[in-house]
Amino acid sequence: MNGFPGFVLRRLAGALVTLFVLSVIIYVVFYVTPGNVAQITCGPRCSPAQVHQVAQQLHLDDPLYVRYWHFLQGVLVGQDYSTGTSVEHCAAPCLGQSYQTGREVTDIIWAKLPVSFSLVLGAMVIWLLLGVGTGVLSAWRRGRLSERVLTAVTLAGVATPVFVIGLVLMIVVCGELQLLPFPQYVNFTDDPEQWAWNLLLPWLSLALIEAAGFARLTRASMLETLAEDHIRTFRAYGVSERAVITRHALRGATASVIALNAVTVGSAVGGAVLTETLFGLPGIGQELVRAVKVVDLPVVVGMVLVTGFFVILANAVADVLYAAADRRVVLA
Amino acid sequence: MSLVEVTDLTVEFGTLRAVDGLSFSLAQGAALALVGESGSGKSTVAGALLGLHRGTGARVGGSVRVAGTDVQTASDEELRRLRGAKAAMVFQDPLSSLDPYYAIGDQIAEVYRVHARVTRRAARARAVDVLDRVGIPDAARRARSRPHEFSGGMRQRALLAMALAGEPDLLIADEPTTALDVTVQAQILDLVHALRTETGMGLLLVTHDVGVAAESVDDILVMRHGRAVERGPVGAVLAAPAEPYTRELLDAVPRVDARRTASPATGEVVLEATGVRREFGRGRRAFAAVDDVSVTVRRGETLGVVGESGSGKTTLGRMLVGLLEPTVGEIRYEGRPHTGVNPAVQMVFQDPVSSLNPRRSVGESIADPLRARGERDEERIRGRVAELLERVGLDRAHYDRYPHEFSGGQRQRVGIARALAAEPRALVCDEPVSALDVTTQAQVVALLGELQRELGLALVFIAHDLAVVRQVSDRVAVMRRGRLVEYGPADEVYDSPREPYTKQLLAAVPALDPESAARRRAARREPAAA
Amino acid sequence: MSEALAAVGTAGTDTTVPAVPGARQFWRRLRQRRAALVAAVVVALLVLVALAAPLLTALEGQDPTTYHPTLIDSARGGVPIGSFGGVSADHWLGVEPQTGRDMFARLVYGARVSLGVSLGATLVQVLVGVAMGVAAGLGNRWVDLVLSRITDIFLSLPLMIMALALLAVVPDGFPRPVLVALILALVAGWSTMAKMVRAQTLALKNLDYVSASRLSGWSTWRTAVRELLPGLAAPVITYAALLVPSNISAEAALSFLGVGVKPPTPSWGQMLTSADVWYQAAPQYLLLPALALFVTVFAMTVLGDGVRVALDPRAASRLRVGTGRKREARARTAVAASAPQTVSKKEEGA
Amino acid sequence: MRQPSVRARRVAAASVSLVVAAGVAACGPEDSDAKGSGGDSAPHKGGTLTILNSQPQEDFDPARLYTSGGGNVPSLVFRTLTTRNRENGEAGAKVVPDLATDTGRPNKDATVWTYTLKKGLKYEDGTPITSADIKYGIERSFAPELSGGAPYLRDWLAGAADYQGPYKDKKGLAAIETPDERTIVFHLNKPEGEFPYLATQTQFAPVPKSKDTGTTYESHPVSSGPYKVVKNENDGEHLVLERNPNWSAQTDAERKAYPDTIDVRSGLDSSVINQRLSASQGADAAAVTTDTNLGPAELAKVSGDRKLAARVGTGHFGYTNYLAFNPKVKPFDDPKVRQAIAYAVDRSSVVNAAGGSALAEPATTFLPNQKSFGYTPYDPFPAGQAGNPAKAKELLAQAGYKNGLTLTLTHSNSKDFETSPEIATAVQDALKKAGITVKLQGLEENDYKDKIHSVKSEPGLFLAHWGADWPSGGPFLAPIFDGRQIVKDGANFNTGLLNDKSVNDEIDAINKLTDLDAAARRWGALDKKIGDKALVVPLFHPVYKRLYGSDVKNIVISDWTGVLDVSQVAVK
Repeated sequence: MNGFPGFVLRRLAGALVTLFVLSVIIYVVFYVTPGNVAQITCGPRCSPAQVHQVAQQLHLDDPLYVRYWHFLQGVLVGQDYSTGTSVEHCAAPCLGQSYQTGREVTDIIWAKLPVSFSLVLGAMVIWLLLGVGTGVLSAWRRGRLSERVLTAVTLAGVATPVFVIGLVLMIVVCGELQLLPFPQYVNFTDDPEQWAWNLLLPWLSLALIEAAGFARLTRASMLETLAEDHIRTFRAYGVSERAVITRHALRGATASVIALNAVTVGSAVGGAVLTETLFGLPGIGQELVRAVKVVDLPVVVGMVLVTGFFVILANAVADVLYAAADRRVVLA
Repeated sequence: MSLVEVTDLTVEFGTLRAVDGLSFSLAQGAALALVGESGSGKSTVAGALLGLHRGTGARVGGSVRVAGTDVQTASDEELRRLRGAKAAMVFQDPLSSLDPYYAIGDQIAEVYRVHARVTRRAARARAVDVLDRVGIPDAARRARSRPHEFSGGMRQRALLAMALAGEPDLLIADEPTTALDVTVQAQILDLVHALRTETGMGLLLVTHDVGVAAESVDDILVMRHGRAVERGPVGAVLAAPAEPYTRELLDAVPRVDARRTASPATGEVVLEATGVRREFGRGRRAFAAVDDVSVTVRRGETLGVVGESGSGKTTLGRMLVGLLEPTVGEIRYEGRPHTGVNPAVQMVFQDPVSSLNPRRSVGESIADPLRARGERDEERIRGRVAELLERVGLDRAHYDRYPHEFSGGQRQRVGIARALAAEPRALVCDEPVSALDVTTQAQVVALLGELQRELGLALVFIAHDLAVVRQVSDRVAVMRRGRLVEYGPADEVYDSPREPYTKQLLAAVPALDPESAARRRAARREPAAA
Repeated sequence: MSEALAAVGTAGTDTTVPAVPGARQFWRRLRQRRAALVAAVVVALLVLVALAAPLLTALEGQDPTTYHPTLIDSARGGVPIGSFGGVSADHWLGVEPQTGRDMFARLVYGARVSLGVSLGATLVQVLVGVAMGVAAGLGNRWVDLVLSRITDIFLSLPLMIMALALLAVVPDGFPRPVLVALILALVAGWSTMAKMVRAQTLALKNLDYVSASRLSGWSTWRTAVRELLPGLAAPVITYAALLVPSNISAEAALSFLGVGVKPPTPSWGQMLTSADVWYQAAPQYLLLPALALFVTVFAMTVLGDGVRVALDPRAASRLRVGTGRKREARARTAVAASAPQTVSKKEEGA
Repeated sequence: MRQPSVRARRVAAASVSLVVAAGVAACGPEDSDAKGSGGDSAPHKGGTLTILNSQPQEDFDPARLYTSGGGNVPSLVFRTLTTRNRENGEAGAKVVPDLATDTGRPNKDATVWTYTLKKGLKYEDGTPITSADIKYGIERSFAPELSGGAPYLRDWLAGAADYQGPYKDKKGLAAIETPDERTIVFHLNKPEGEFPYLATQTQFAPVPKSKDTGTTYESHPVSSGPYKVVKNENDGEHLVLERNPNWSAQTDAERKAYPDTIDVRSGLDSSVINQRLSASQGADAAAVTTDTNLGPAELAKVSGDRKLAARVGTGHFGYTNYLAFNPKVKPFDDPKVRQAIAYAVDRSSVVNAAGGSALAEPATTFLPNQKSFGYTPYDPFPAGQAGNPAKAKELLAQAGYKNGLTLTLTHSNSKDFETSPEIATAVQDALKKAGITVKLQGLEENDYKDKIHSVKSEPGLFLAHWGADWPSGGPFLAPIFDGRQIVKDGANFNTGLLNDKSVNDEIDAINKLTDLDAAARRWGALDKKIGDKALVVPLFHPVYKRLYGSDVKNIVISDWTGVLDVSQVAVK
């Protein structure tokens, strides 16, 4: 297989293998993790008999491989489950039901994804503006005071954990200055304006962490580009310094910035745990931490598969974009 | 008033004086070549004409006037008006001299709009126009291509188009053909010549290749260590050099018509390739870099392999030493099929920079084959390495030096010493001198010849330079697109080539004599027209 | 997986040109960069502080675990009594709210954990990443495929989640800082390093001097160690300098999730975690560890940059973004005045 | 045991228990402000009350909820046979009728309890509430699909031990009779004088069988209370409750239901909740929280601001944090060692670690310091405020540890402050003075729970805590000290493994009493008697301080839940 379709197919096959192994790893790890799932689900004061009933109900007594087989079956052909009063069908790809709430994992994922996306995509705009802007400025103004200040600011972003930045931002901006309401997730479809206002601080906090990476990358690639021969060509033809920087040097940095961006977005969809927790955004990351703590295995597996999927997708997208942006690269 | 007036130009980088009191002038429409080896400061002069040293920390003294602009005192704005509009520059490496991310037409349009207040659309039309003039077929469509979609020659044409766009009075060409194949080089030189006659612009050609200068200019200025050594009409200087350095330079240039003193090519066959084919890539993207090639090398004999880029000569060389396995066919060493590397078959690489590990002393690099063979006695190793260093013309005491402390020629000698350490019976030299200055080239070639005679080595000499190959080879294999085009005794191939491709190659080699150069240019034009 | 990612990892370093001219040059170049030198001194000081923590606290006469209930106002949530968080001759940087433990002692002991964990994790990431990357780069198609797939899987594992799960699995007796470092290192970080190293290896293994080593008769393994590893130093060090701060942050994040190093062992991340709510009532409690963290990350980054530049001789010329760069650089190195005329290498086939 | 979420420090996600902190509340008798701010004028009806919580109302099925007194938010939707008295302080610890006309009519030995429903009770859809619905609601709670509630129904109802709920067992529970639509009779397997307390739990809320949808019922449970669920997003992360038109104040003396709408937002970080309440900006002015306390840092800030301090409600919920021993593990088999540790403990350090004197009160009794529990002050091993290391050393020497000893203290790594590392380090620091070297064994929350609640793996010394299911000594002492409640193959809470006949007999005797005041006094006496055995070292009782928005009026904080009662508040 060659060319773009071949590339997509190879990536897809690779992704499936990766996701499969990922689900096995999660099953095994959480199998050996302490925590009596049935007891946790049943409640702390449940009697052994009751715990046993719950374990049966959730198939927790089956051997690991049987449980995993059920999971696979659900993914491939779907499965039926009982709500007590009726039997429901969970269509393939069915990731099972939460031990805790009985909700279908796919439903939970669909509910959480928009939140995580809202957070990450908005933050992306800010980190790109901030990071690339800083990078351009610091490549341009190398060694000057403005560059050092900017670099220090972005580094402070890396150095300070998000929960500190976020909380201090909230205390100052929402509490003391009362410039913004305390963030509270609003669906984009309900009220786009409120959606944006409420997410502004989470966006900023998340973006501040990532911006420094983009600043560094932009600066490094721009300096690399500026040292290249074609820059000399344009200077030798009287093209102004501004045009050289913005048109040529920055263009040289775009491929790697786009690639880093795709990868960052991919990992942040499920990885912005702390930001989601701090700001109370009901996204994938927050749900994952909750599920891990109560050993809600179906939810954990489902969420990890989703986040893993996005990481893999992001890497593939990064490659495609990188190749598209830098036509010299051939997809392999 | 002359187009260029350089008086007492000095350029210093830190403590290094790259250009030292150089003066010259160039009349409207005239052509001057700055010729010199690396480090002679010739490119620095070219840059100084456009004020490119401004803001780089280099100290520039003397005065430079180009097309009425005093480059030294001009404001940034005035300098920008000079660049591209009155004097345009063409650089050595056409690939890296163009922005890989933009279409070629757009890049030309961009620089055109710096000087001409025209609309974007008009600038694009202009770009297509000049691309067409430099001979890019289907210019309107190709203007939308990016540099990597162009071949090397087309890129250099595009750079020339960029220079033409602003209708400059002066074209500064800095090694414009160095990175190109010989046939392409001829085409570009022809194009420059044609454009000059057409537009009447002046030309300042910077080159290390006397042959290129001979083809292109009226006057020549030979530079060394930042100073002018000799200057005058190109015919006169080349025919009767006044200065010893000029003479030395000219003598070192290999001539394609010089016969080689016969060598006793009678030994047994050391290395043999039979019907080898090597593919790269898989599936539909697979292509054969070398296809059905059979060659033999005998003891004490030199096989020259010539070809342009992409001809498969390096792949063939790597198969011969066992760094690559043939897909089809086999490599025989002393009659027996052999796979994998073999200390008895060594290689000398093209790039003296990348062929030595910069982090290891040269002595250690040379000692590698000894140690790999199991030698443990440090004293014996040092002794043998010292001997080898001496043998290749270096100092015994250089054992502990690092590669960067050596010049290119010296590094190539180290590479040869390392190959010799393995006590090889065959030596494959892949473009061993193409990265070297001509004078150095001659020395390395001489060393190889000496070693061959002394040790009875079977040599494979791979190069793109037909003249060098002729100088060293007993037999010659001409390759093109992976296949053997012509294969036979050197004199036969060079003096009475059978294949049209060989003829074409030979016709493209620049001649040192301007008159014969003009003749050959005319000859080249005929088949092109036909 | 992502070649682009690998490219990102190497941005700012050089992919193919081997350029390190030996240790002496390296140190000379590093010394020329004042900022890097200052950063190196700062990092050295931090490491020294961490190593000498018991001495420093003995000098102050405090230790990081003793409670001082009398120095805090119990009725007001345990806010330190006195100005600047209870700064006094006995407590140089004041005391911690709620417990009255000595801030200076906790800060210097915290340096041990934070630096130890981040440097240790970085070390493991480098070792594993380089081993995997080199093996994938040098191995045949199948080795490459399998190793790359493994790398992908680890790249997709969510760090926080695996940390939460794994920290619960491992027996309590295992030294916690070591465990945290290992989890940081093994779950995350190394995979990107491996990708980058693989890309570098693929580029380096076709270099002539690597071929020459093979022609000398050395085995692939020996060639890898002698010829490849030194060439990987520059990009690896550069990337490692980026990993250190991210490991420090990750340690802090684990503390936030309640699975970092265990009390009473102090770490900066843990201090920050408990301090953020005190931002209004006892600001110095938050500011001190935040400052320590910032200084560390800043110094590490500047040092990393300096090392990268010092390792890359071309970078010296990059300092000035002008034309004539090549000539200038060439002029500097062309001591013997016979530097090569660079002819672009005519690549054939491969 | 209820696990109220007394979260001073934030915990990243759900604090592991299933139990949602819906109904933690107890009173603020010494906080006169609490009542004062309630208002001089009549409370305003209407408006929207916002509830900012950290724990989502994941379980909203009355069968699955584990509440004390019916919970806070659930109590707005579910009415139960009895309920807690919605009054400030001590009075709030009493049981009062809700759906029923009285708190229950026992037979002579308190093994049969009969209730009669009020007239005119309706669901949100207007259909009448019948006694069969209450029976069905209780039966549902036995289904393994809907597990999660308190254990008492299974333990107390005759023949209920193996019942698996109405989905598997269509015959139903014979122990509950519904002779007519308004009468319901419970048959217990032993005397239980505190049955009226149990009848406050949400399992006693009616569930119409025709509307039961099993595990999905919780997304829209049918309301019998003043509000109905109109929105339930993300498993209770965002709930909107609106007035239930079919609820009548005439049949409900307890719930005031002033606001028209209740908007519950959860999944919030606890420090953010407190920041929002203190800023009290926009809709947050009419906001309260039902699960987030002020932490020490916030308290430090609030105490410096009189305006803010006036918006703090203080309450006490029956709760004790203690050091627990496993006397089967050496050296804790020696009472002298246990006593030495009790003497060595520095309660002021522990209190500081728990947030300072405003957020924790030093405890020497196992029972909470409230009258309804029968609180009887005692201190068998007086350690004073800062501990008595000298006495401890003396006891250790008697026990044969002249040169001190080394112990391991097991605790949870969860940052919930009750069992947190901070408390453990405070204990560690205090015992050091008595020559005891304490090694800390911090476990992940699940691991910690598995270990301390398993007879097989129970550590020798660990941090533990216990909260009241209702404000009485019964559910506080029996699970911990009743020898017949030792569970060998499951979750065991009698961590001292005490099986003392005299204690068991006294528990049985008190359970027979239907005079709850008399029972309380005897619980107090029993607590003192057990306290002498030094099986636990009580450390502190937490104090709940919670901010509420500036527009929130009519603050009622009972001793039952310790937090302000959302059914009572009005918003301006």
